[in-house]
Amino acid sequence: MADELESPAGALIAPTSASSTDRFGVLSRSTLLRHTLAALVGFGVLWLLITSFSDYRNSSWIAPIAFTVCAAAGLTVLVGLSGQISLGHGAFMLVGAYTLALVQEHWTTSHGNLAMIGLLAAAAAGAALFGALVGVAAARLRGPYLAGATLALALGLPTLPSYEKLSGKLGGNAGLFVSSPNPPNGMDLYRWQSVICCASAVVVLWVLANVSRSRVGRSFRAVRDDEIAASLCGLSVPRVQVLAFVLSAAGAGVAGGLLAMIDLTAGPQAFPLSLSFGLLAAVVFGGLGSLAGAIYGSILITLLPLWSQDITDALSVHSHKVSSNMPLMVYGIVLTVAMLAVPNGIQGLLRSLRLTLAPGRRR
Amino acid sequence: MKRMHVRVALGAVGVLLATAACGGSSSGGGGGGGGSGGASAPGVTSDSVTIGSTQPLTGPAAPGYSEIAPASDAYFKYINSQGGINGRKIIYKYVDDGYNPTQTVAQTRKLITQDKVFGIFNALGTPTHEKVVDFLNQQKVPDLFVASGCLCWDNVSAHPYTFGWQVDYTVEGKILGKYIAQKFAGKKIAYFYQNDDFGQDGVKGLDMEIPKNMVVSRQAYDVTNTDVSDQVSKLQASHADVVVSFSVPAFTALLKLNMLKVNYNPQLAVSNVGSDPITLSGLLEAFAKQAKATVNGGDLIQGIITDGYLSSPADPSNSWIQLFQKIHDQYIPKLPFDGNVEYGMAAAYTFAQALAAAGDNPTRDSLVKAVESGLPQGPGLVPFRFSADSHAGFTGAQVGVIKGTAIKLLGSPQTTDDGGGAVQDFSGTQPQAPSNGIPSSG
Amino acid sequence: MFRFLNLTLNGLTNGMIYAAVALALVMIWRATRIVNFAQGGMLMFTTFIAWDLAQVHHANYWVALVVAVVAGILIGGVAERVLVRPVENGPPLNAVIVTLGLLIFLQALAGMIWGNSQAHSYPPAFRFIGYKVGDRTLRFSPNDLFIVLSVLVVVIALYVLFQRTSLGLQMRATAFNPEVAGLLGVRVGRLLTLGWALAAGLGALVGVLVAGTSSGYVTPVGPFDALLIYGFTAAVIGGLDSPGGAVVGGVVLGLILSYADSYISNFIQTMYALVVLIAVLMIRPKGIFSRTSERRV
Amino acid sequence: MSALLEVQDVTVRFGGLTALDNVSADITDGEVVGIIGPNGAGKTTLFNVICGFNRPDTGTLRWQGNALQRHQPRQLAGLGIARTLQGLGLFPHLSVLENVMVGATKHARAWIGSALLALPRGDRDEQQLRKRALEVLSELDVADIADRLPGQLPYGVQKRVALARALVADPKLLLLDEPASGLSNDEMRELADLLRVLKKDVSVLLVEHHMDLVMDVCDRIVVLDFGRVIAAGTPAEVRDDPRVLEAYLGEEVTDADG
Repeated sequence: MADELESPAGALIAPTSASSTDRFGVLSRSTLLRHTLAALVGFGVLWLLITSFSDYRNSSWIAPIAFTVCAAAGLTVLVGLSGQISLGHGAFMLVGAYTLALVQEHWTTSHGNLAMIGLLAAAAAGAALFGALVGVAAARLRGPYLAGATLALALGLPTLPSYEKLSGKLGGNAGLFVSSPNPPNGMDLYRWQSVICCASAVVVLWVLANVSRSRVGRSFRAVRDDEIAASLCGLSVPRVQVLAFVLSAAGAGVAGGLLAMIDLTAGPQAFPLSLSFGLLAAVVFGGLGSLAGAIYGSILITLLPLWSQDITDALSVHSHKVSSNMPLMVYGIVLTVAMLAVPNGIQGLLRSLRLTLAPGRRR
Repeated sequence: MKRMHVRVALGAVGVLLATAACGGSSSGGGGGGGGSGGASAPGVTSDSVTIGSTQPLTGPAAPGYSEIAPASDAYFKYINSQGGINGRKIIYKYVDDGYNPTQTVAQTRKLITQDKVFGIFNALGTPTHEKVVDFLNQQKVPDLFVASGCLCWDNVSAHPYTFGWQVDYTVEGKILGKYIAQKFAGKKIAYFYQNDDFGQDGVKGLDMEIPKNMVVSRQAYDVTNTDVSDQVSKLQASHADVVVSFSVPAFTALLKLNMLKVNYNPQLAVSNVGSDPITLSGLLEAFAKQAKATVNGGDLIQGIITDGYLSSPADPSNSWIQLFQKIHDQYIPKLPFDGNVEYGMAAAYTFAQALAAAGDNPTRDSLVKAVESGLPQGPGLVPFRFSADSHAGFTGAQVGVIKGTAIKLLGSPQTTDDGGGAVQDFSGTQPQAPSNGIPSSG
Repeated sequence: MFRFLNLTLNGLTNGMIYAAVALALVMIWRATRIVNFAQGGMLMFTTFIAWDLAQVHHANYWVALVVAVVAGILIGGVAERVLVRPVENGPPLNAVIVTLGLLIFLQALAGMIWGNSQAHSYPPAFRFIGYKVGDRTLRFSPNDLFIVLSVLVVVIALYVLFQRTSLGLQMRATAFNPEVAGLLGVRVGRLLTLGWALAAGLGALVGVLVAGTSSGYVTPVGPFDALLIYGFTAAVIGGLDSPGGAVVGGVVLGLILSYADSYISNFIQTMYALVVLIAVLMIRPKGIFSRTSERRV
Repeated sequence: MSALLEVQDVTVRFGGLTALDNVSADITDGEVVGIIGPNGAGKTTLFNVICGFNRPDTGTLRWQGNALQRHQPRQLAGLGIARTLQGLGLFPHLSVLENVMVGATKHARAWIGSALLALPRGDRDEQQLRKRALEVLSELDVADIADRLPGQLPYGVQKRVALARALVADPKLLLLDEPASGLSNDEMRELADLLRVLKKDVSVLLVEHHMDLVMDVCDRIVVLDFGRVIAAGTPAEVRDDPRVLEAYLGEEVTDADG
């Protein structure tokens, strides 16, 4: 890849540094403590956010952002850290959603919130398994060939439920039903869904941050930078690449499960190519390889259509043709212009700002 | 496993790159959310009632069906110009879901939770609407006159707030099937249908009336694949004399084109949702020039057998058509005056009937009670089935044949149920439209 | 046997269309090392222009076709100059996102001008009723023959351009090594623009051809996106660097899809493309016609 | 004393071209062996065969007496063989310390679960790897640049980092591919000193163009030309061999190898 990956690690993945070891005592020595603390604080803030917004309008976007983060975080680890491209991450979300729906249909009797945790874990596991399969094939492919194969995957997989021999099990084009989680007393369903999505996002970020910070994350980056040197260092390049696919797919699987839980359905139409492209846009926007960037990017691609909708409404454009296409157009323009103006993503922009403001420090 | 996904939609083309980013909403009623101010129910103020709907204004189901909600809205505006129902104007807030269930869920939730609409009216599409039915019933929101012929809306115990409107596909299949079995006795018959519950419910009805040994081929299509040439080849190879199609308009057009291509000209019979002549001739227009000596797209669809439960839009002597034509010309002159526009206005009329019957201070429950106590026949050719035990809409339909750009109805309307009941002639007549075009209360 | 013949002819017609799209993608790949995801959007837009001329303004079929191709050439050239040039040497993913942005922009623009709610039909160039063989009618019409022949003519013309003219030589040199080509006095920038323009013009031709078949409709979002995927699959099967491979890949894909559609299931067409693609890539990770180079240590 | 690595009658062909023709060589504990020869003589191919990048068409490799068959490059570190690359092959976006820590992969003990859940065991493992890496960097006098990215460093320092990355795996045999190319005279002298120190712990197989260095540090030298061994022996023996002179005529100043 290219030079702007200079420090692929973002705010949540502090690069291994020899000198910073003892600055914060026990916190800096224990990744577990540090990441868990950050996760708890993050979830606390989100909880306050969810419960403090009084109206639906201001809080309905939290859940979509949260599940987008799950998928985008997985994708940024794959693309940014391990250097493998995927244009079809929606396919893994689809697998997650269908896994959740099928497990709920056949193996759970309780629809309680404990079951929800199990179902989301199943979604992650199902997608991870599928990710392993795809990863084995992907480890043989490079660049545009991998891009093409993943693209075809994202396009082909959603047609599978229509196949005569499977449509009985997978519900054809309309998909499968998913029953909703039970909110605790006094909480709206959408708020409770937001809580579940945010908790899942925090867990996914926690795991991926752990991985990125660990030897495994370093192996990803080593393989991305130079496969031959990495193999001479004793790393099995295909194994590392498959592992990246597995982790990344698991994140997307959780996202797909959450989407199914919000939509109360797992259907092929929820996973169009534009979803996969949107995820890719989110991670490139945010800055490749950075978990924080995945968060910024997810917020942007989720809110952008809403904002442009509001603007269109405010302008009270009378032509339906124009007003209904305005959000899409704004999305396309922002996507293009941002890539031309901020080629290294938000994380890259922040980094260069930091360098400008504090030229004395290297990182 | 329970599968209840009828595609009532017109799947013009592959849903390959859905406009996911386009959560476009359009307020047909001139904006304005639900008010408060002494209201007896959400969405109801002293001078207005706000209702919502999800519609395929874009995407694969949009062609034809995108006219329905503007037509309903035109009728509501007409009512409002006459002072509304019980002194309240009807504000109709219909939003685009792109025929994508994901969008339907999000948009419906927004209508209920954020816009606080009184009820949902004429939401279009089985695969889309079935994903929100549980939610709407949990929230005790009236879900009136779903725009789909799925049997599933009529489930009083599970969904006490949901009501169908149009005739269901199995009843339609039985009525079409009986006509074909009699008219074409001894001929070979084949089916062409959408591979979901829309097509399958229809085929179920056909099979109740057409003897199995007459059926020589059954070909299904998927809305994501516009190449149906292979199905047509198989139909041709079966030497069927009659092909019965449960398809949306775009696929009716594709079926016809591919038949022309291989010079296969059986008698076609098409269910109501896929046979609007104006939509079909528009879809076939460009091909007409290269198809022998014909001059316009309409020539390619002459003689297609179909059925309907509303009067033909091309019948200027009908009082309902006169009313709807007048409203069309005033409010939505740019849209073609076709079956979709008539559908939207007729459904809106039925809603006005229900609202009028719901009392001076309508509540969500009083609206439901009003429909359950039965509604007058209105613009339909046959009565409604509405009662405390049944939430199904029209009880039957009338067979017709496409002539020019209109459907010429044959014989008399027929009614039946979706089970083993016989198909019977309906002897009643269609009532006249009220002179002011507004249903009276009570 | 008649069925097999029909399927073969059907597959050949579709295959030529996939081949043309694949060729357009390969031309752009060779010029700028970018996969143009906006290809489908570009050809959708030019087809709408042609539709507007032919159906709304009743222009002659050939006038509409020429205008569409010229519009394609302009859109392609402008897109390269304005949007692609700044990201050509950047990270490859940025170029991907820019072409996706262009795709979305064109879809929205088409929706604004022509609306999203109607599927428009487009006139075929010639009779679309199949040829007669004895008392049977083939699923292959004069219009299908026109599609096959016009793609064939364009492929031959491009071959001549690339192999027999000095411009083609310069383009090949630029594709092979832009820096060296630049040192040799080739105006690299112009050739890249030309590569995009030609590819987009070819795409525009494909759009009009497809729109006039008995399974094509003109809509902002729809069958033209599937074309991109099939074209891309064909290009990858052939090896992205090989124009000949793209054509062979297109025809092979067209035939396989046609047979599988009929003999297996009509509902999972894109799955076949996926299976074919994966099968080819597992055996030849860089496509069938690429010259794989040993990795140097 | 038996040989650490034995190459016996290895032949490698690429298409019609014979890159190695019946080449035999060996190296024992504590030895520094140089492989020299003009461009295209097959030196790097020999390294690639040893590393498992290329398979010999005929002939065998033996490592500590056991035959090496179908071995993968990634298994080398486990066997005790480390190699530096001609183009350095440092990971450009990893800090110097991280580069060396990747080299220490074979010493890592923590399971993948430790990484996923950030178990203390993973942290301890990391501490150990870091300590080990820093030690090697200190030995090579480059510990002060542990936080820098390789691209920010002078070429000579990068070479040391590459060497550190190879050494941190505690190899028994070190394969150095042109370690002196691009170095100044001073740096080359430092390298020679370093090699003499290293030799106590590790055997070194060296492909190199700089005759001074080779003659200075090698115990034995193998000379390749057109894929064949044309001479082998001590530096003194090789220096006086007329075939070597002949092979090198007009080639001596070239710096690159194919």
